[in-house]
Amino acid sequence: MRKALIWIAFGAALIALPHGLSFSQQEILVFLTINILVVSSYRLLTLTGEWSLAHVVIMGVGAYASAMMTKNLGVYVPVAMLMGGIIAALIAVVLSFPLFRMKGFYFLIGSFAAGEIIRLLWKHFRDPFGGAKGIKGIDPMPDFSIGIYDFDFFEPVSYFYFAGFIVIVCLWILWRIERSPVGLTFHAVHWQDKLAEASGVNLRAYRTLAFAVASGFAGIGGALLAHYIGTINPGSFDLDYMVFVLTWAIVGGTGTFYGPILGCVVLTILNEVVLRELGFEQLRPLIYGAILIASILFLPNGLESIVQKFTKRSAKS
Amino acid sequence: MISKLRAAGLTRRTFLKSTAITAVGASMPSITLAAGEPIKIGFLAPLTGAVAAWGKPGLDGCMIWAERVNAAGGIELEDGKHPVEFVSYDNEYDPAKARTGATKLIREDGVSFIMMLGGDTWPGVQPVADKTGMLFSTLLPSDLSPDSTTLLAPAEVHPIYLVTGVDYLADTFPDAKTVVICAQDDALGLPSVATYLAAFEARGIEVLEEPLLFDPATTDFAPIVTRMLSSNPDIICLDTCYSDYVHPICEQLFQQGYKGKMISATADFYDQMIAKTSKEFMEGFIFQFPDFDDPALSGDNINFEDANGFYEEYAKRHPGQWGAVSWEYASIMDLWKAAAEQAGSADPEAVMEAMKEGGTGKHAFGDAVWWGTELFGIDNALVGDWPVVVIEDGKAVIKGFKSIPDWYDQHGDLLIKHMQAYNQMYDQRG
Amino acid sequence: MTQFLKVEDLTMRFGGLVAVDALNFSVDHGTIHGLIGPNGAGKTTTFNMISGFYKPTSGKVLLHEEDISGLKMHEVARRGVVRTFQHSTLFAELTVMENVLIGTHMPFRPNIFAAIVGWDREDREGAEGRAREALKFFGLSDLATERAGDLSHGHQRALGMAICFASHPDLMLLDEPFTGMNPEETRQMMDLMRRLREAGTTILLVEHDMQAIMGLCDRITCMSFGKFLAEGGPKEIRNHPAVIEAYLGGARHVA
Amino acid sequence: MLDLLAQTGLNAVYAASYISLVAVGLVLIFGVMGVINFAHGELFMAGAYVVVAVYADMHMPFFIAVVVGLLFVGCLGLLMERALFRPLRDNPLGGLVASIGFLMILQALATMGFGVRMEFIPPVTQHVVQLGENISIPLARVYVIVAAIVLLSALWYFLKRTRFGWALRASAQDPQAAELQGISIAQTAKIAMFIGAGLAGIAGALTAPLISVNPHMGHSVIVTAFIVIIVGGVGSLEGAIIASIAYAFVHTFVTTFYGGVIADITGLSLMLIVLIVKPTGLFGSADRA
Repeated sequence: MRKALIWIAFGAALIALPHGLSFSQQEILVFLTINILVVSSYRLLTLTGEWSLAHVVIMGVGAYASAMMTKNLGVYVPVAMLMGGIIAALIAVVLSFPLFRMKGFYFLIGSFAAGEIIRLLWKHFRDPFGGAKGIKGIDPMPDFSIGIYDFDFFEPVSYFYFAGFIVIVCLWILWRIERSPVGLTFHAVHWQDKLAEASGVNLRAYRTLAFAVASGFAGIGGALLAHYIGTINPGSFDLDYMVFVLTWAIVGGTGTFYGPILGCVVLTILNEVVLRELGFEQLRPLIYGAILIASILFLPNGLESIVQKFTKRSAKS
Repeated sequence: MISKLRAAGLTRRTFLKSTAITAVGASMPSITLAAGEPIKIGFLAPLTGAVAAWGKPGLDGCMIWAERVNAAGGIELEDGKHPVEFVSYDNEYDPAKARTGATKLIREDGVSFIMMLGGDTWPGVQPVADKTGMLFSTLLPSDLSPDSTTLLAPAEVHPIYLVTGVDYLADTFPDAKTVVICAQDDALGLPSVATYLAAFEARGIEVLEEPLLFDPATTDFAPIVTRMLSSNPDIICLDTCYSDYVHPICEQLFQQGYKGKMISATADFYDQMIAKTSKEFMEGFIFQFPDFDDPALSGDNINFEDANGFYEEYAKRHPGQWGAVSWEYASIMDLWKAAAEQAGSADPEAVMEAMKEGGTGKHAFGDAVWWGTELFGIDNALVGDWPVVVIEDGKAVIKGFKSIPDWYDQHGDLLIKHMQAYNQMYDQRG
Repeated sequence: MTQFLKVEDLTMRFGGLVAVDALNFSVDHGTIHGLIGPNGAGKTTTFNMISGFYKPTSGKVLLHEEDISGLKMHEVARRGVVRTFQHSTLFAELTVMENVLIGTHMPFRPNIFAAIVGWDREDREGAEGRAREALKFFGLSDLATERAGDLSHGHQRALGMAICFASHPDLMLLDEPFTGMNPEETRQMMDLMRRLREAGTTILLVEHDMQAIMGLCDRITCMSFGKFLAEGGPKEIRNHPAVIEAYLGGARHVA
Repeated sequence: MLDLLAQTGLNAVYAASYISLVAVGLVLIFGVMGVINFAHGELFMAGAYVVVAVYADMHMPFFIAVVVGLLFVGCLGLLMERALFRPLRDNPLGGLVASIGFLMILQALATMGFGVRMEFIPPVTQHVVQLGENISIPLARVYVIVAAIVLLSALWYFLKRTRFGWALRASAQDPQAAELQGISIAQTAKIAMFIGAGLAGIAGALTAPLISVNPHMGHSVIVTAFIVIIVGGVGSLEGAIIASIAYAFVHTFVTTFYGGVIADITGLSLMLIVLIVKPTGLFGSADRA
């Protein structure tokens, strides 16, 4: 009962949230919502112990697939988004054949190379990928009305509700997976792959499963982004973006489900709102870099460790 | 709430006003400027990151422009004089951040006009422009399309002005009959390649090889230069490259013993190129961007306000930083100021109307026409004469102004043919 | 009756070194079978080949006459041959219960779609039941919520076996299960193994503790320098001249 | 055609020289510190900016600027070791994030100190060595090649023939075993960071007059270096050098004959193929992966 109330209050707060923000902050909120899905799906991949540098490119695969489907085939946008996710997952399965021959650092760099190849292919083939300019004029989500609320997807508030709903469904699925025997097996693969294998776990299959599922959700995130801003190009999914996802995850901490989300929210607000408001527009990279270093030095277990300390203390008292 | 208003049949113009009213704590757009209140102009370009060189120097130029205008009393509207103020937003050359920035500048800062670099960032801003009716400018006319009526390309008509350089080359050196082109493989390089191909074809100059495209991440240009020289061209065409590439390519050409002609869109910091090669080697280098201390720019045909003085001031404050973007944003402001004063208002719609009145406009390099329907699907590019600049005795000299529309009237079909081959026509760029 | 497990001419070379050389022996169903030999005899290598950890250079491992050599470890496990590891190889970061739940992977194979929509309740309950059974069997029920890495050494060994047991193996391969145990713990562990045998599980173990081996095993295979040396009941092996020679010789070398 | 092949070969030798300097430094740091130094490209950039400051702005001799570049960037390496990697020794991902933070700071400092535009560096020499009618190499590039050979030979001697080198190699192979043998890990870490960073710095300093110096120049360098050390095998210095040469030749020849973008795709594909065939790189061993 109390739990239900908390969830209702949380939902109401989310619905009210954009109305307390300025217009540009609403825009940032939309991108933040999408990035939460990207960084959470990234965490699922890291559960099996592998850190990929291809995640953002695979998100781009979903974006390109969804954009091209709506543009060239006239597929209804939400269907195209789902298909974008599925195609991203399929590409991940294909990539897993070479990539999962590697582990650790090799996997990290191998995944980077695979991602760069995909990006160069986008650049090189002007037909159908649009080359370096990418794809423009991507169909927006068609407006609709649910009686009490008219969705106008140009407005960040509307898109926030739409994307927020999808992201929450995706997060719920990710949470269910993590809390299931499948999630437990991911942990097992991470901590003692040999023992897991001796218990009958097909390591390759589980690594591939985590990679594919994570990629699928990243693909949906990419599609959400593409249909909002209406344009994507190979530069939208470059190493810089990947570095941001990586730092959100690590600064937030990957021990808990909420750690990466926390990292994403805190660092985005710092970088996009606080530093800009304070007038450090052109100094932002410097300060952001310093914040990264400070947080990793003084909070080696991530921002989540603060929350854990706090909840433990309140549990004791 | 806003979406309901839209559903009730809101037009673009009233939309802008109504959102401004609903914006909590956001100041009103300058349409209803109080007397003496500053007019705000948005500057939405990369200020950090790898493309910052295309934004930051322009903002520096705008600051000088604003000081000069404000010192002279500001901009004269119906209700008196207003000072002008630039509000910048660093879009990091990212379409999503550009969208956020455009929203902030329009709905929160209440700017009357937004200048952008364009390119990758424009498509992200386009929906915002369409909905709000805000007036935008870009440096890259390839952003223009019939879908966006409020986007103007009033300064640089890249890449079409490149034809003037080729014309000059063919007129002056009729013996140069073969050319090799190299270009960076991106949104800047490709339309430029198509234009050069058309210009060379128009003058019967043979292009010896497929244009050599290189990735913008290239650091060592020796292999590309070796390849270019292997076919022994009379002319080397450097297309439109960032100066980060123009310099090392020229240096390599020099070191690998090239002796022929060179033509390029830009030669920013050409004094450094001379220092890295030799005066003799760079002699006769053709490009399109004059130094603003050039006496030809004090002529009566030039509309850029006190070009020589502007250059002097810029060189004093930012020594060694002068380049094409330094003046382009400022020249757009000249145009905007004239239009706003004519309209007596900073209202985007009124300014645009005044600017485009009669289909002609005062481009920095002389009176010009609003043009571009065939290439861009809309006549929002201000096209007229463009200077051909040649390095003579270590100094850039304007060798004359040539008309772009005249060239197009003769060879337009060639340009369209090559643009289509590179997927660069407005109806292909989707 | 077909042979339960049969090893035929099994050979493993590491570079120029022959670790196991044309080894032959067989294990009968429902027995406790020991594999002994002096240090470096190739016992663990043999183990690793049977369990699929190594791929043999040549030779076969036949399970019910099916050649399982060269299969991956999980494929071997799915045929009912489950191993433990030397030392305390556990999921140290997870709880004891979670450790054993991973052991139930094979009987209650997780399904990601069922897990998301919640149609796997029966399986989850079944797995939990089996895990409790395994914990109870090895006397770990009270420790279910502890972190595995925090357990005592003896408990860790027991947990390793519980993980193995939870998967309903036909054949348990135990790698030095008594190492580091005190006599009391060893005695308890031997009891557990006898109970496993009564329940129908076949056990093949590698062990140094001669007393435990002799008291526990139905049959013993002795190896030396990678080769088959002798096979028989505990008594025969104890008195086999070649075995005595091997151990004494080995001892001399060591000394 | 023969001339073109020979000229392209010379271009490749130059590319191999500076790539191998960067890659060897990266391998050394990874080997001893166990962290992926994402800021390595920015150390290269820092070396180039030292030349801008010392040689172009202060008009000191180029040779001095290069030495200052080596020392300054080496000291940056020491700073990274002391302030970032030592406190984060048990946290390789933390080291990665810290190096990303350091990269951002270096880029921002370069922008603040020198502006976003590319920098001008007067040519050190304009002499061109003519080897044939159409075959030539600028003397400045010969300097880079010679410097690379000398430095890498010196490094090889240092690693194989001196006690420090022995300690360094031992701790790269197995830090714990090295510590047991009385090798001070802190000491070797400092030496490795100084040398590794210094090599990147001197590569940046040497090539500065030949390439475009701007705050973001490190990006393409680090990407190339990653490819090279993966192909060579992460722990292996010899592998890094051989892979640098192989990559430089493949990339240069494909650029000349097929184009730059194809060359990039070829380089990355080659790397993936190497990893598929031998997942630890050509000269790598599995244990440090």
